[in-house]
Amino acid sequence: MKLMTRLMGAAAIAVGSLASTPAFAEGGTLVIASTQVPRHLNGAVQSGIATAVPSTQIFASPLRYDENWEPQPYLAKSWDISEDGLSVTLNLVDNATFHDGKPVTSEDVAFSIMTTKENHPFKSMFAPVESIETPDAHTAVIKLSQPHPALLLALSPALAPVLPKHVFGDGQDAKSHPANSAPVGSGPFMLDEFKAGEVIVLKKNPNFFLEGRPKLDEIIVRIIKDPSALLIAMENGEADIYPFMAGSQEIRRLEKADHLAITDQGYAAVGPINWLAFNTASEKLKDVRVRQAIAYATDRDFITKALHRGVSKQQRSPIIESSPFFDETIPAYDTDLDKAKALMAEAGYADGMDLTIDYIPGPKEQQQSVAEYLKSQLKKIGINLTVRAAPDFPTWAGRVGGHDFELTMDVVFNWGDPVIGVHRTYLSSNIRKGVIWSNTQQYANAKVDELLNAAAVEQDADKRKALYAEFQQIVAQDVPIYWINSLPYHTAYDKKLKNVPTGIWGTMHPMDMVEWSE
Amino acid sequence: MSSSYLLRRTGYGLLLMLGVVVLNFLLIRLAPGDPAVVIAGEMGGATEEMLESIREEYGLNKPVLTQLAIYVGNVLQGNLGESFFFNQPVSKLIADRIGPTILLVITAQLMSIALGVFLGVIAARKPNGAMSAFVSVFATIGYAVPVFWTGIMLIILFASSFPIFPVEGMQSVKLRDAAWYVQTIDILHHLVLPAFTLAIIYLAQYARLSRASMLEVLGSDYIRTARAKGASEKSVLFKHALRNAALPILTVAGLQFGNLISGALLVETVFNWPGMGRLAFDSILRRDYPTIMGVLFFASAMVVIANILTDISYRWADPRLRGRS
Amino acid sequence: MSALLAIEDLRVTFNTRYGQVTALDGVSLHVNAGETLGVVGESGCGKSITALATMGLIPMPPGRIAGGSIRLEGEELVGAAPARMRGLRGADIAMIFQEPMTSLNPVFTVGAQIAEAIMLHQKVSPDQAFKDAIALLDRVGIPSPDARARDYPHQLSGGMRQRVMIAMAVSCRPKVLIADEPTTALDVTVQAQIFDLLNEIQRDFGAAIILITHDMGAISEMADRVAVMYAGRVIEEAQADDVLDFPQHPYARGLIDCIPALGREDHALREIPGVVPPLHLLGAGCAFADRCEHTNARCKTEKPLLAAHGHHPAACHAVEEGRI
Amino acid sequence: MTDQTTQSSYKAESPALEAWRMFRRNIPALVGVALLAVIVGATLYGTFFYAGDPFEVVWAPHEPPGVTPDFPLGTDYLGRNLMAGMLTGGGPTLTVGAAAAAITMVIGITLGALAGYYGGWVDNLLMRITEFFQVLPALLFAMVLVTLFSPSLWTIAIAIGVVSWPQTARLTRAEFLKIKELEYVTAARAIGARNKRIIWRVILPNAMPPLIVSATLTIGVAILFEAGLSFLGLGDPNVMSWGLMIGANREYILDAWWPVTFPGLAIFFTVFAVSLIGDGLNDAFNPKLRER
Repeated sequence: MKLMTRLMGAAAIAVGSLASTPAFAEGGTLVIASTQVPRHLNGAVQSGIATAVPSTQIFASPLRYDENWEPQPYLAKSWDISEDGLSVTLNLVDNATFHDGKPVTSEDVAFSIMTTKENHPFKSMFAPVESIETPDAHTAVIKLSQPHPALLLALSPALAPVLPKHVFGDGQDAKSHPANSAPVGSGPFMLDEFKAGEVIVLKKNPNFFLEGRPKLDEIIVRIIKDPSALLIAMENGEADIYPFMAGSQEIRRLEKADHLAITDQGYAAVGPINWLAFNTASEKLKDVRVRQAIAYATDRDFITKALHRGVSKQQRSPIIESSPFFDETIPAYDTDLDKAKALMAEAGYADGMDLTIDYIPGPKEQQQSVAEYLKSQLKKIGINLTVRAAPDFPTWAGRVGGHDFELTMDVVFNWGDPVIGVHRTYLSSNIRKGVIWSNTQQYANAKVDELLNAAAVEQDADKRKALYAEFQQIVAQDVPIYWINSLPYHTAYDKKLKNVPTGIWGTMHPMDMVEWSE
Repeated sequence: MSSSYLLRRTGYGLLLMLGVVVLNFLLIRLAPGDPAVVIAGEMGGATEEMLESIREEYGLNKPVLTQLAIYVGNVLQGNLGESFFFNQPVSKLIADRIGPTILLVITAQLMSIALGVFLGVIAARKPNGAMSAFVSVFATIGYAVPVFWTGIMLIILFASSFPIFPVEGMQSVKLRDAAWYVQTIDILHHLVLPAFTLAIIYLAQYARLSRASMLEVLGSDYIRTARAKGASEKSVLFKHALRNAALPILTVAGLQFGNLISGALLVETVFNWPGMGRLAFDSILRRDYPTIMGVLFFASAMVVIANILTDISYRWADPRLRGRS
Repeated sequence: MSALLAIEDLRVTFNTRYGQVTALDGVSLHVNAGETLGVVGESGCGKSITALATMGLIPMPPGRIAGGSIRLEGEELVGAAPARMRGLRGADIAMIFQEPMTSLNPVFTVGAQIAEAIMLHQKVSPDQAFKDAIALLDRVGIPSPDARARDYPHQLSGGMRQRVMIAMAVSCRPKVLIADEPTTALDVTVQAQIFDLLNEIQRDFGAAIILITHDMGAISEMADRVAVMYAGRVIEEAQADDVLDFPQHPYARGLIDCIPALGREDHALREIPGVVPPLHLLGAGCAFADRCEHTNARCKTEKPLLAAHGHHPAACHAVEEGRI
Repeated sequence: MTDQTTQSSYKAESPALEAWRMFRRNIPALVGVALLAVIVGATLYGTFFYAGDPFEVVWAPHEPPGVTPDFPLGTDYLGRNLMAGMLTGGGPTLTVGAAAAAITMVIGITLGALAGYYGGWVDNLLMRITEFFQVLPALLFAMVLVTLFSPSLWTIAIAIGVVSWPQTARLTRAEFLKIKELEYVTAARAIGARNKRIIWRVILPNAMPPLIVSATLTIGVAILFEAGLSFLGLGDPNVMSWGLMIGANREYILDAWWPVTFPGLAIFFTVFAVSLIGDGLNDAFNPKLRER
């Protein structure tokens, strides 16, 4: 035993000294820590941050965005929108090649957008796209059935990866194409190794079409599902950057590490909202007064300050408060237990009622904790709340998607434009049983439908904003959902890193400018 | 030992495996829930058409028995199917992870047997001595401590107070381009805590068992014969007695292998060890049925192989069994 | 003439859960070169303990040699260094055990086990030792010794195994050979063969043999001199013929009467009533008193000492008092 | 020592009495009994002296132990009272342990008895089934069962029972094989007793000593099992158990050691007590070991 310890100690010293001498040359390696497990690496057919982070490194896209929501050239060096808003022309760079050496052409762009339209769960993203014309190898013209102001944002790296048609266009189903796990793209990094659920190794693309980029030699995404193990890895320098960190303990702990910096920038387009959803079709909850009563009883302040230890921000609206479409005048439902009790009595539940609450299995602090908190809080207005835990995501998704729930805690992302991430929750046309993150609340309001449909095609930014403002007022009144807070996403990173991506898409954005300062 | 015995044993093992496959399949397919919804949910939500195409693609719209026949046929050809979650064949997922699991399990097994037997032999020399008492107490403690809790306590201890051993993962990713010996040392370094955590339960049991077994053997006539020959105490203990005392230890080691895999599942989870146990755990939570079935299949196969190896070594160790079947 | 092996006033005690018991209570024995000493008694009388004490194999604890001496050619063995005892065991004093079935290590070949005994005391190569082992197997009358040497104990019959044990015991030409009930576990026909073998061995090697047995028949066949033991004491000692023909102690008489005499009309065996008392229940008097038909008050309170009262030495008040 | 082989004729006692006498003198076993009594007592009656809802958020999260007198063991990540959790968390753990052990024993003894008694094809068939279940990695299989049929105390107990019975079956079979050859079984058969009676009334009572020991140890194993499942998040989330406490607080071990440490110690001491008792019973029933 003693000998063993000594041997291992010696080995530790050997390894330690090896690790402390910079093992990397010029460009160096960036290790990204992640708790999220990607199914595969193709963002064209899979939503979610787990896929988007590596996918945006591997695949380039027509446009990219800066931190002010302004589109920037990427594979498209310029773009035009026709007067009527029904056609968008992309002029592609002519020096872009895929990792296998084949050139990127308008054919690939057209193929990619149509593939995404057909296979990506976000149906509204490219729904108005009727066809894509390719007059020449470096021009693609997107033809729309109606004006679609969200289109430009949908051409971001996170949502519109450009796939090589010669690889993905072989007739196999894109959703389960083998190349999804061995992708070939035109982005700054190429896949070197993908050990599903463990590690993704990306190597610098030496033929990247943007001169002098990327700066790094290698990006490694390490999946560490256990938060404490991940924190240790960050503290030990085993990992250099940890995006999408939402736990208050994690944030508070890594803030103390001398070599790390913490930022909450880089999540504007994600728009992650933590909310309490009501099954508005259920007998007890179809009365808006009950929903309002629960809203008045719920103390956002306690949740964000006490439960989340001040790291998360309150969220009053279906549209994330950092979005330009957010309406500040929306009613906040400041905590008022008397009013809540009065509403309950008005609705005929003066003697209280029994309800159940579900929550997505995952980060406890945002979901389970709030559910547990509501259990003790709603008791005060006579609601006897039973927490119905699900052991796993599929169980929860089955219940909520199947409309078999009363209340549920949920986290839903805005995904940049409301058309992509907001409409799906409130349009009555999107009440689709069995589909998670559709309008599972079964909320139907003709006026809301009308406003959202108008906003989807409105090209004038101010008018569009006004439509969304009215929408927000109505849903806040109807409370099919009570929005609680935005997820306190933070990024912890090594202070020696330069140009850490803090744009609207954060790390779901090509990291071709990130470099080590040494 | 005859090769026909080995053949029969292997054939029987394969039959057991087939049983495992059938049982798993039926169990999982009879459970409530629609796998297509599960798959669609993982993709981020889906429409009815998508569900339909998923059912079509994974053959979920066929009758269960047909699915079973197809599955068994595929397994016989070495195809464990596609994961519902990952866009990869189950066999690749397992291939990526079986190495680390075997490394962990075998290391823990060897560690616990070597240390446990050593302690047990020492203790057996003086059945009423301090070492003997220690082994008894230690064995009971080792048996009673939940393995995941030991792991957590070690993490608390080694994470910040004594950061001499890594507490998560199997390798430093930054060393993945280093020379092979650096990587080997790195892996061994990462192996210490998980292997020790897993070993400690069994270490205690082997210590207790080998103490009892040695005491039994030391009282036997042939040990007296060895002493009467003038053999030294060391030779009596480690040559004459241990060879015989090893027989029950071997039996237990074989039987323990299944438990060891169960323990590895917990240890892998605690230490973020990239093995099959964690894959199993994650797959269960994701309802990734093909992967669950694949892992169960491989885990059972490991037990079957371990049992066959135990049988063989048992026959090697005990000449009385040779030539018998 | 000083004896080859002389045991004097040997006391061995054991700690048990009933407290300390005295297993050997002042045992004195001796044996000369080329002589065979028979030690008889029922099981539990201390014969085997005496043998083990001589070998230095009393398990300590719980056993303890509380007094007395054992001398081999004048060298004191009680309290000798363990290394010295190891050097003597198997070389100068060897032992054959009662149970040939269990006395051989089941996981090694018999050849290897004999060879080990040789190598422990002689500087020979493993190959040579194995060859010697085969020669010994041949010597003890095992057919095709070459093949048998490679067999494991379980492949051999009981008689064969006892021959192996003998081969192992004599492998280093011991001066004293202790045979502890060497034939008890064997068939009658095999018993005779083993005794013949022991006699031959003694002739060839000139060893002194201590034959421990409860079988008076074996004594009559083998022994030159006999010591009768009961409850940890020697109660009668004399030339074999004397004991067999004129047993003094009532216990010895009982033992002789137990021999089924050939050609005798009544085949009914006589038995000694009762059993040997547990050692922890021994009182102050004669240990045999409870089973003896000649017991009087003195027998119950005073231990008789070994002394020549009649024909030859015996430890019995009744003999001393001339009551029998 | 051979010198003591005759002791039985001098001192005769009934085996049960003898075993009890041995057990009574076994200090570790008595320690185990005392420890278990304390734990069971605290679980059953602890809430009389210290009332509290283990699920209720009552205080700031991660209050260290010993700071606030109301919450002597501190609070967990939600600010729930750990003392309340400790006192109520033992119930489900012990219940599942006992229930799972009972299920294990019922399945194991029934199959083992039938196999051992009837032999032949019955034995063959049952032993093949037993081997089959021994090949399945127990925890993994239990996890699958629990998730597929949604976690509750019952499914957990059943799952543990379903994966643990093979050892008991083997043990029972071995005992039956041994005992059925003994004279009193032959005698029972000779007077015309039916198989059913011979199995359950004649052989089983005589096979009980090792089975009792095994049952005791099975309780310990089942408790560890329940803890493992809860730790992985597969326990019943609506029932506070020690395993659940460890699993729920595991993420925060770097910041707070106490919410994990206390329930772990509780599990440890429970299983420790149970196995001390098991060892004691084993020594008491097994005369061969008495001298040691």
